[in-house]
Amino acid sequence: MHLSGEVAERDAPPGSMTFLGAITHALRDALREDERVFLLGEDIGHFGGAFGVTKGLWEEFGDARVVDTPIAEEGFVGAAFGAAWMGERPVVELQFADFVSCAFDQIVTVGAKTHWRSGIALPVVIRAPFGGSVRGGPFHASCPEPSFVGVPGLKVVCPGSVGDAYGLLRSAIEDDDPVLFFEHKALYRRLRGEFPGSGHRVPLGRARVVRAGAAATVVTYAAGVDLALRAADGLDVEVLDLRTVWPIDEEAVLRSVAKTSRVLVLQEAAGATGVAGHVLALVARAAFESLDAPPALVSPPATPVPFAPPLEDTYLPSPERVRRALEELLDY
Amino acid sequence: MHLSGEVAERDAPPGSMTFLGAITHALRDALREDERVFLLGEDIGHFGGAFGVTKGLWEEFGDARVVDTPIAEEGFVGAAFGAAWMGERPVVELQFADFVSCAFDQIVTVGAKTHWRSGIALPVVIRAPFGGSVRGGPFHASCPEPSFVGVPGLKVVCPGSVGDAYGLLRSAIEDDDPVLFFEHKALYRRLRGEFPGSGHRVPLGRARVVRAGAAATVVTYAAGVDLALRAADGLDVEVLDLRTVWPIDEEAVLRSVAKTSRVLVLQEAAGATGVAGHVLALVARAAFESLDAPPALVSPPATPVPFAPPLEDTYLPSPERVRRALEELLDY
Amino acid sequence: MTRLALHRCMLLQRLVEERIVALYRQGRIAGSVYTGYMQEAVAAATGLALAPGDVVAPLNREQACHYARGVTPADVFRNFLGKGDGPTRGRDGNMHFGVPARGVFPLVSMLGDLVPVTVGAALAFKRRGEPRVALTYFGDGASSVGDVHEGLNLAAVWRVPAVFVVQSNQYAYSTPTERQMANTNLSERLTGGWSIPCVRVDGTDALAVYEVARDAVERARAGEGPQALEAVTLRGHGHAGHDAAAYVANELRLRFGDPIERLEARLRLDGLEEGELAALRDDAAAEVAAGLADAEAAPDPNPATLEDGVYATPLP
Amino acid sequence: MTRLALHRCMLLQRLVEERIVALYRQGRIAGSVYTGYMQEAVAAATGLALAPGDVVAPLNREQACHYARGVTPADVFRNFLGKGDGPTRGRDGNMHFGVPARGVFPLVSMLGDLVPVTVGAALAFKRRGEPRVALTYFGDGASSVGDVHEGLNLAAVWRVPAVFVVQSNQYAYSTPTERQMANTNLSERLTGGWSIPCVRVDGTDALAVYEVARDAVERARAGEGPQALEAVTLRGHGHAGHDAAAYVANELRLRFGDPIERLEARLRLDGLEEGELAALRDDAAAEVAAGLADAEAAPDPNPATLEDGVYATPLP
Ligand SMILES: Cc1ncc(C[n+]2csc(CCOP(=O)(O)OP(=O)(O)O)c2C)c(N)n1
Ligand SMILES: Cc1ncc(C[n+]2csc(CCOP(=O)(O)OP(=O)(O)O)c2C)c(N)n1
Ligand SMILES: [Mg+2]
Ligand SMILES: [Mg+2]
Repeated sequence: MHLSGEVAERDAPPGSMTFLGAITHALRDALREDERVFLLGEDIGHFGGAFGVTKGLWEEFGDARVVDTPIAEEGFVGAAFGAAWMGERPVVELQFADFVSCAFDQIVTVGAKTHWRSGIALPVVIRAPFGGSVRGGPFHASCPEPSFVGVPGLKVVCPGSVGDAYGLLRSAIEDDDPVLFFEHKALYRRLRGEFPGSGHRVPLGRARVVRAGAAATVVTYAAGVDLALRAADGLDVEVLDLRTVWPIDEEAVLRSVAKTSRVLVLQEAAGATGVAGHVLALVARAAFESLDAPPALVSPPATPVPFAPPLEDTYLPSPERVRRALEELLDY
Repeated sequence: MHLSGEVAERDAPPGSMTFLGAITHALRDALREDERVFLLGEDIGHFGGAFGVTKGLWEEFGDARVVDTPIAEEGFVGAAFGAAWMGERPVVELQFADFVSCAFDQIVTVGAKTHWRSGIALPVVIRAPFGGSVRGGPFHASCPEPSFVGVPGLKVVCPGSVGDAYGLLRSAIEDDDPVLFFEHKALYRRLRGEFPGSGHRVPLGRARVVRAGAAATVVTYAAGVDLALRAADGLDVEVLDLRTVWPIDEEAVLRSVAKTSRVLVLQEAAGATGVAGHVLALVARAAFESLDAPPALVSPPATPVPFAPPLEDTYLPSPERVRRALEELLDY
Repeated sequence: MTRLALHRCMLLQRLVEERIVALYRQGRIAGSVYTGYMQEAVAAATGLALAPGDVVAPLNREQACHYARGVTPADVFRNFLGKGDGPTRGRDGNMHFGVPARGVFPLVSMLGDLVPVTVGAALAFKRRGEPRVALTYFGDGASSVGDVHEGLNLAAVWRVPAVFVVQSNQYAYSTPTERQMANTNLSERLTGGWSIPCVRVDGTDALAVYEVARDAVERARAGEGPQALEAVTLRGHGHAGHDAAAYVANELRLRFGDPIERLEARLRLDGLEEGELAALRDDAAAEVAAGLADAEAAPDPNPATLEDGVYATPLP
Repeated sequence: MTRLALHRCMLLQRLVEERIVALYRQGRIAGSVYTGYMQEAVAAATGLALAPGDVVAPLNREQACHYARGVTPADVFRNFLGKGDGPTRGRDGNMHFGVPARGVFPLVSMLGDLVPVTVGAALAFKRRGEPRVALTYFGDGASSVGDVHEGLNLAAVWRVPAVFVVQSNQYAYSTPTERQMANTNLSERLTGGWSIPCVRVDGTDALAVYEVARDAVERARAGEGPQALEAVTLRGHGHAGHDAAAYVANELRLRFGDPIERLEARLRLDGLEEGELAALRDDAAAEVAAGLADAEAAPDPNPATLEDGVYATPLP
């Protein structure tokens, strides 16, 4: 524990840790502290993963703890559940979150239902880089979290800051349930922050007020947090980072909306899927009387993610679009 | 066409056609009228399918049009897309809708994205019996439509009446897009009605006011329609059957809510997933000013579908629960 | 010893399933029921080939495997009857259950899913250097599922101590094996396609299956990588309670004998007296009757507990 | 004739990919780029083995197959550059496109997905009694995917006119074949596991691949069921533009020659003069240059059209 903290600080002087680096650190610390933790995924060993998240881990922990897999998402996700049944704590990497469609059945069938049916806990974390702005197109830039938001038995986590990337991943690995951990690709090397220390944990299921405000609430997560902060600049707007997008921290949403009476949901998943539908349904039902304006939504249109820059830039919510929506909301 | 109409009427005297029979008829008529139509699925041939929906079709149309498949949902759904690429109009049966998780990737990847990416139309219908009340438990009674509601490129249809079962299926087969067609198992033999005639078509994407009312709107679909009608007995409540649950007929929802100012969403899918989230998000954003009460939701809790009768009966929305929710909504 | 254990497990499956079919016909069991009638030898022999620390993921046709692991007829009845203190507490029905304390993973309906899960359990054993084995089953029909391929390939390339039992019972629901695959000899296919040694064995011969299974388990345990066996049988009943299986050709029925009668003939050759055999049958019948009585007296599940345990760690 | 066509398609792939890598390095192509460097013979030969009415679903490494089907360098550049009049109208990038009018299905990234799709196209041909063939590719790495198994099994049991080309190029991204499967001889596995006849061929020998591919296509067309070939090559570049492939052992690099040089040596033996060869190269280079100029002049996509075509029949 001490060691990992020291090494972490040596590797990454304060303030200079990237979002990606925080994830690497969380994996390294978890591997050091808990024998039951091991990593599974395509090209995560000597190659260090498609995005380099596991760089250096194979060298430190070897073949038995950093396991390169064949291309078989159903297979190795299923194997992770089997190992978890035996008391291990596997952390799976999907090369791109888009490929979670290939492991969908194991996740919603074995992963989601086993504890409820049998009492067998399946502590598996499935990490996956998601989201757009890297010109990934329809198969390398999507936001698949709506497929899992609402599924009983699963937890879905989408960190939006460097500290949370570390603290949420540590908590996810220590959690006894299957956790989908989506890492926004655009944050990997762009977001920088302090290394929070290897004792840092962020509880699952708890949203965070990133910026307090009284006139409106933006409910968002992942890359939306930074976007919301930029869009809200100079406005009296509260930004709530859900962090865990399923189950949703309903209390935090309602608390903020009770204060501000106006709410905008911002997400990179298309339309009203996933978080948007759940949060809007929640505020409509439970905060109806306290709302001074119809809830607003900023999210991409219902299309796959387009590749070409002029298309993707139109598709993705921009600070300007969020700003306009906020101004409309405040002016209502 | 004439022939099939005659046979249909001979087979099923007016008023005595079941929901299941209407589906069989729709398949038979489509097979007769269009050479490009063929059926694919497990045990749909000489055996007639797990629920008997395809009984008699193999005898009439033979091996080349009613194709028994190995157990390979990704495989035969993918094959259906390939055949559709070549201009065929395959209709796939999944033995239980629950197993759509096994074909998920082909559906959301190949099925949903191909036309937008390339202009190749993939006219495939995927039929699947879904829903509870038959003591099917976690793997044979679920409502998987939320996995597809919101997915650009897919259409999702859930008939709630005998006439619609026929008319929507015919339209789905004639439609040029991939359509998921979920048939509620509880309706198969319970619902009876007139055979609408083989020329009958129900347009996709259009909801239907099943019962007019002025004091509140119930938005529902599939087995919810009958449930809502029973619960609303004697109340001045409008029942709107969405029929196509994705894309949602937003205009019809807003029209009804504008009239009644009160809305309850009733679904058998858990929590606020799928239709509930989308419809509540819609009314919250677009009908905010016209609402006289917070929108209400009746749906099962966020658990898998339980097997034992005392559990399943608690899990599923009952007429009493819907009635209570309606009374609260009206009293607000 | 083993022979008597085989006999007991097979007989329990036969008798419990007889009761279950009767209860289903009387409407006292909801949902569907599946039996492993005529496949009891495979289930019993493979279950008994395992050591106590091994783990297993059986399917519908392998009730005897549960008995081999120490699960009781009362447990089985409680699950079929949806009782509140059964293995799934009424949350799932029929053979859709496991018994974690006995190393039995709960059946998952999606065919093929348990193959990767079993491989993962075996991977854990290998990682930790534990001399344990994980075993699972799949049907001839289920062999077409992608997860089976992915799981077998992982097992082979990782050389984990997993054993796969292929239940070649001629049908998947109504579909005969020839309509599911080009070459119906699955042991050839497992060897040729996945490099997993697979021995084909007459699944109505409990002793033969036991020999082959014990060898496979011991080779896997010894670090020789994944092993398989293909047990050739005929599914004795329809696919499920409602299916009369009219589609099964009579000549097929004639080709497969009753595995229990076959084992009893062997026990007689071993010197077991008719009276001793009758006593074994009486014991099993008594255990089944007591189990059913137990289960019938068990409480129904409490609907107020429905949402408990969705998560191992519920969020605040 | 065929030899010249092979040469042209291979050369186009080589030259277009060279330009593309350069453009990518200059930051003028967004996203990622993949090449089929050193695998051009497989792509060209299998593409040319098809008849005009046949259909094909190529992947990233098979650009020459597009040329064999009549797709132009300008089409390819337009897609890489995300142009509004390219095959995907800027909606997808790099080789992630098809050209429906040329019987080319758009690449889908999820490895394995195109195998069942191709089987379905072949099923349509069989149903209608049309003498047409559907062909697709999968990598040694992708052979582990469940969809590949499901698709191969369907093809075999349905005996459809499908041809599968296995690209055994030693790696899946950074992972060598030995870490993906126990037996790396995929032709043995296809034959033994799926009963699909599979011929192993040196993938740097365009003429040999062409012979084998033409045989496979004609056997499939003649109703002999699905056929396969395994082309053994080495992926010449890294997995994608950003991957230097430092992990590839040098001795592997030495084992595989350049397929274009090999074909040119053969053309020389056939009597082609140096000047004639140079002219062929000049023609290809001119076609590539013109294609790029064309593509660069093409319009960007119009964001207002983003939502068009999500559905073939939009709902009211
Ligand atoms: C993925 C999936 N598809 C379909 C089904 C429905 N189903 C249940 S059992 C069965 C037949 C299984 O055949 P086989 O594997 O041969 O096992 P057997 O019933 O003969 O023991 C089918 C199609 C399922 N459970 N899972
Ligand atoms: C289902 C799936 N998982 C992972 C990936 C990411 N990925 C793209 S290409 C590739 C390697 C493919 O290897 P192989 O099939 O051997 O083809 P090659 O690149 O060698 O031509 C991987 C892992 C993917 N596209 N699809
Ligand atoms: Mg079988
Ligand atoms: Mg490869």
